[in-house]
Amino acid sequence: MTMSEKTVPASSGSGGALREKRRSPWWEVWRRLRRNKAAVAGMTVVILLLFVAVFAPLIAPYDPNQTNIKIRLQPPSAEHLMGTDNFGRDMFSRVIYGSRISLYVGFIAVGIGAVFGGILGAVGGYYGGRLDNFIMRCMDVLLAIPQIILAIAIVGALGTSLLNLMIAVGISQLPRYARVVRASTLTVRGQEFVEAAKAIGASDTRIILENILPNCMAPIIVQSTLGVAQAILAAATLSFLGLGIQPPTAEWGSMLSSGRQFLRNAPYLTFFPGVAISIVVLALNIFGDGLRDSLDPKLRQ
Amino acid sequence: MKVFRPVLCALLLVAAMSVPAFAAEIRLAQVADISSLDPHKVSDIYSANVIRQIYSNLVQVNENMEIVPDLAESWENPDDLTWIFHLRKGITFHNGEPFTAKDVKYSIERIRNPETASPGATHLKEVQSVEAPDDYTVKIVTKRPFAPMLMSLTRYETSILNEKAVSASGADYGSKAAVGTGPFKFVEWSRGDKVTLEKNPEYFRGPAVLDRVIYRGIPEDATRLIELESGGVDLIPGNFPYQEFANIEKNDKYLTYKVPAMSTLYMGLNTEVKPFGDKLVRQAMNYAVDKQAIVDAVYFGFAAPSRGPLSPVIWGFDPTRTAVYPYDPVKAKELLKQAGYADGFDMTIYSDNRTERRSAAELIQAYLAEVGIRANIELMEWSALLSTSAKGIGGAFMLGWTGTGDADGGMTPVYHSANIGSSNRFRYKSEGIDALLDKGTATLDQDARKKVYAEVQELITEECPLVFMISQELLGASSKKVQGFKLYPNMISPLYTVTLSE
Amino acid sequence: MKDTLLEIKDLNVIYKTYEGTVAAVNGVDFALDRGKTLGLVGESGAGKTTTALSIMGLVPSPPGIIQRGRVTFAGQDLLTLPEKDMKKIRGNRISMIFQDPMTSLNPVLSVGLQISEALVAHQNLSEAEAERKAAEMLEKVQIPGARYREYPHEFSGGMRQRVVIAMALACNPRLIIADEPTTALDVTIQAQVLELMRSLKEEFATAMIMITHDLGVVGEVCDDVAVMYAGRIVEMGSLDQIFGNAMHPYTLGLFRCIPDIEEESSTIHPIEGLMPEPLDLPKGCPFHPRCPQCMEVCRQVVPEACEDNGHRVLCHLFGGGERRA
Amino acid sequence: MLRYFTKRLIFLIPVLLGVSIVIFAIVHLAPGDPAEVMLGPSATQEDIGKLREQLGLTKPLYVQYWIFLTNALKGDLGRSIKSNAPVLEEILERFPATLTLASLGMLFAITVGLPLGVLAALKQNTWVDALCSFFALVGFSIPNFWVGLMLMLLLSITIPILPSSGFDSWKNLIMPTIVLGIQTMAVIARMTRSSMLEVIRQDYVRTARAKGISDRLVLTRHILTNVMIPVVTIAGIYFGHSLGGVVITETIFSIPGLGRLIVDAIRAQDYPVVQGGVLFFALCVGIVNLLVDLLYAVLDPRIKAQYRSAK
Repeated sequence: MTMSEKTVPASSGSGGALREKRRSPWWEVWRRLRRNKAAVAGMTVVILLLFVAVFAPLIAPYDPNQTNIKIRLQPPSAEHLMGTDNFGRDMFSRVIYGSRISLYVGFIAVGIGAVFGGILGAVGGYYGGRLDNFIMRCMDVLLAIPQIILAIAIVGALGTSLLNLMIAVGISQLPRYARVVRASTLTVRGQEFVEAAKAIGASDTRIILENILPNCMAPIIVQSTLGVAQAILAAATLSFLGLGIQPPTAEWGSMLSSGRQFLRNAPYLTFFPGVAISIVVLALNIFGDGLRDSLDPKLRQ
Repeated sequence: MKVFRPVLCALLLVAAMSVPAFAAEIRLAQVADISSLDPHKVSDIYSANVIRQIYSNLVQVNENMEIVPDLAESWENPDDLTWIFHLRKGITFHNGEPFTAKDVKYSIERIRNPETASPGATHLKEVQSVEAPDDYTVKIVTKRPFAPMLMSLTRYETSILNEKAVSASGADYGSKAAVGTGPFKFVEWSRGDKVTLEKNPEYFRGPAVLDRVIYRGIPEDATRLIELESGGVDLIPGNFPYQEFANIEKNDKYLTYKVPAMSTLYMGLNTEVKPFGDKLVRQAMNYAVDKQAIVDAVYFGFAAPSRGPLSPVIWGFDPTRTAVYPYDPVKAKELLKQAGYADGFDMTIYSDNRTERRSAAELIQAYLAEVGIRANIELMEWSALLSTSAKGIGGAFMLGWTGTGDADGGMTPVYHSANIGSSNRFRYKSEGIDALLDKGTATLDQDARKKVYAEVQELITEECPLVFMISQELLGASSKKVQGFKLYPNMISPLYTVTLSE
Repeated sequence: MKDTLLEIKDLNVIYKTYEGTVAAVNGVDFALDRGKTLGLVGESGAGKTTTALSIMGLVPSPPGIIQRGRVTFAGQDLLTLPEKDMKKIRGNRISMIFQDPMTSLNPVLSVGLQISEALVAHQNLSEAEAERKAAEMLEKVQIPGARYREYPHEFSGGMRQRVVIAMALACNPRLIIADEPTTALDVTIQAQVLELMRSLKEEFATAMIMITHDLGVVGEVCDDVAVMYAGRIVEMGSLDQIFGNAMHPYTLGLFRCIPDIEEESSTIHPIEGLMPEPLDLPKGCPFHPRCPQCMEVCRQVVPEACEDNGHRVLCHLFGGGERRA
Repeated sequence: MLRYFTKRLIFLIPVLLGVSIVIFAIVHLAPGDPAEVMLGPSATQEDIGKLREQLGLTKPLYVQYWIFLTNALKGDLGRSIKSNAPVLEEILERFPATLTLASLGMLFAITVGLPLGVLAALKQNTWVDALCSFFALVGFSIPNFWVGLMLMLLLSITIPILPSSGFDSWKNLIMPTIVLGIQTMAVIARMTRSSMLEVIRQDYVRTARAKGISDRLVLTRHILTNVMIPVVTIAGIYFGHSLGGVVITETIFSIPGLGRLIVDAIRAQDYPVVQGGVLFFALCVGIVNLLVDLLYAVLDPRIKAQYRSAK
């Protein structure tokens, strides 16, 4: 829609922009986001999923870990919407509960990646020079190892656990946050308010925390939203390979993995968890795209 | 035939594939590719299966796990420590070298040489010396009377190699060359994919019927089956997916094979961890788990609840035994109460991600919960599980034991206190059990020996440093054209007698 | 009848955007004779470029829609012409020079190729012939033909604009539309390029529409002048009429913006305020919020054009009929 | 230019060194060791100790690393603990399969993704665009192992027309190619679309249109050449990704490739294979990046000029 920007003066510099200035920039982002139908749909699904995850015990018709081998491997029916697995556990309940793990893993892993990557990027970008060089070389090293293999090796070394899974995914995502934050830091670093803060003798830590980081928020938020989607995918991949999730925890990747042996006779065991993963990741990606466009109208297409 | 590079090559292959296949070629699917064809350096069943086709041993087992002659025509025990083997004459290795007693001496010494680091060295650790008085006689002297000697010599780890062949290939022996006296010769191994063998026309019992044998490694259960259905493979010699077996048994397009396996599955308890030091607790746990449920849910009926520490096909199993610790949650609770754990306790079950072990762990967890025992499951890599449990794991662990086919190999490594720190992962010491196991090892009279083992089996069942589970069945399937295949309980099935019909 | 090359009647172009509909061109009329030069003057956003793109048939769509009007070029109505035929006119009989030479050349193609492709498309030349002709064109704009194979980044700004001119002239068009051809250039280079354009225009006997916001440029090269504001031509006439007798308050304002080099004080008198938001045009005359001579009627009623001897003005100050907005 | 690339190659050395340290540390951090794995569950502590010594696992870690490094520099990556074969040989034996897969996956990604992105951009804001964009987003969001299983369900079980495992014929390659390429396809489609939209608005495209040349020429000569630059970047990055993604594909379809080799080795704690394999991967990623840079120079004369002037 911005095709017209070159030929028609957009709101920049005109009265309209002046009017908007009174409102906070976040309100402006929200206003733009609201108008993006796809992003709103994505956001709705994400919120719905959060809701499902929080209220899983109320929504799930059965205890997800209740085994009953008498009713094992039943195809979907009115009683068991998604059938039952090889222990007679209700797949629907397990898929519902699985949303908890997936979202949890996604957010924590991204938290780990964003916090540590962010710190490294901010420090590197702020101080520059050799330290920066060293940090970025380290990131290059991490980037040179294919993500999945790095994560598998890390889980292999630390042992199989949910926490280690999140650490592995977080570490393998580190470089991208470091890069994003570093780039923003570099642009912010030279600006007047940073110079001013330095002049009044603010400590470096304080400048980074109070002046620099808030100005890097937009790219971090966008990167994180998309990062959560990818972290969920990565975590599902690892648990599909049998790393990370302890049974009988209902987690989509490991449900897929154990359903795989029944692919021929009970394909619904692999079908539904896969659909669930796809929907979450899709919703997060759509939402992330919309958020990016809203935060940076120049990127809008 | 390796097709890697360009798509062009793939097109050529289509042409190549329309050419009729080898006269009598059989393709087998195992769970994994082999790791090496040097028998003295492997410890995995998939390599063992291929090794069995290439090499011979002094003695071998038949499908009933009875000892039969192989390279040795006959043997005798002049005293309790000495074994004399009389070898067949006129046998040649695949490289043309004649087979003599020197090869036996070389092989046994190679296994025992620490530099070889042979996983099979443990089977021959009682050997004092090995002599070749003439070309066709071998004399082995043991340190103490060692009854399981013959069974040890049937193991794939004690296959007979040719020194010239080994030294000719150096470090590549086992990957680029493998020379034995068996019915099939090594052709090539495409690593990670498949290994190809061809008929040895010089085989001392006469050439096999099959011209060519290909073993492939296909890790996925479903995939292995799909390959059988689509004709990509002809035979799955064991490791047939349990959940699919009932279906394929009904399907008359396939032949199926089913034998009780030598192996068992159990949940071991580290008796140094509280409260597993308490026999009452251990017995309670044994009563708490419905083994039949595991048989049904994990093995889809193709297993049987354990009848003690040994699988019924192991030599020395006491056939009067019945299933141990029937499911009795009431009794379990009572025992727990007696032990002072009326409210149960918290524990951890360690397992690897292998479907059967993980699934069993999940079920056990559910059953233990019913008597108030709160169990966590922690998955680890197979290697980590082996190593941590040997050193003393922080709870219970899912493991199985296959042994050698002999009661000694089935129990001594696991229950004898001399093996604490390695294969006695329960870290359990019982002087009674130790004494009986020692006696069994040293009793060469087989009937007397059986009686000793009957006693140990009962004692171990009573002491139960583990939660007994099941002994499974081995399942296999093939297309109809495969004839004469017999599935062996040790899962190492010879293909010598197999034929293909149209 | 005069020798009219191009005639535009009641051209209306709108852009349909997310935020609403923008009337970019709002009833523009003008005509251009063969070989003559028309200066199209106004601030950015006045609708000059859209007018030019309408002639070229290049109004981006979506979001642009030509609602109404006629563009007659050498007797053909370009707006109803099928795209296939329009392609034969574009770059051949009408060509366009865009504002920024830095961005109007494709960075990954050699300049020679960019000149010759029009020749290949329109004159049925073989690649080799086109190449020779293109090198010739380069020489015409005072660039050695040997630099045919070089890429845009290897040229300076002024040279690139000369390449663009060579491109526009390659097929010897009847009409050149130059959209602020010198704005992005240094002042000294501006003069050179302008001089080059003027001489080439003479040599090729081409008509030209010179879009600019710089009245100085208009004074140097144009025969006629049209002043645009908010999508309308608010005043139009010959160079003399406009420069000698500007009538519209906006035109007068524009003239006050030119820094007078001779006057020492060199005070600039910019027109107060900004162009109205195109989405949100004020009622009445769109210029009235900024007009120093604004009357009550201006706030209510859109003025109609009144014409005198080819000098046309759109303002309530100068009579004419009235129309309710 | 040669100088620039030599310099880039030299820069690869510290990265590889870093990779070797990281992976060495990770591998040796894991509990258990190869001696235990090799000897199996029945081994005695004594046997394990002996083997450990023999494998050099009792030496201090830094000594072990030094030995590994100095040998690696000589081109000797050691021997696999599991199969006793030279690691380099194992890698080279497996690599062609992985490279074939990764290349085919990329080919698929480009041949589908590029037209999809172009179409979406040309029909911007229409239902065609919405469909293409949604399709790309879906491709980007579904787990590829699931795609693999569903394809297998459909094409090997329900309508059995394709083999589900092995690496013998072109038929074996179809499903793995799709599985491996689908995410890259989606990324390329998205990148192409946004890059197209950016380029379409460039003045030089308008200039080209104003010349009256055919739409096809505008698209291929003026737009796509410029679109390709960011697309090549992303394709390069994702080629590295695919090299990692083969782990999944190779597992599902039982293909004897490098990814599975490394994963199996991680699980069996076959240190030399893990170290060698990861190092090899890193080298591949480095070389691919270099090739991408080289491709830039072909696509963009400005970048070529930069390389030339770079010392």
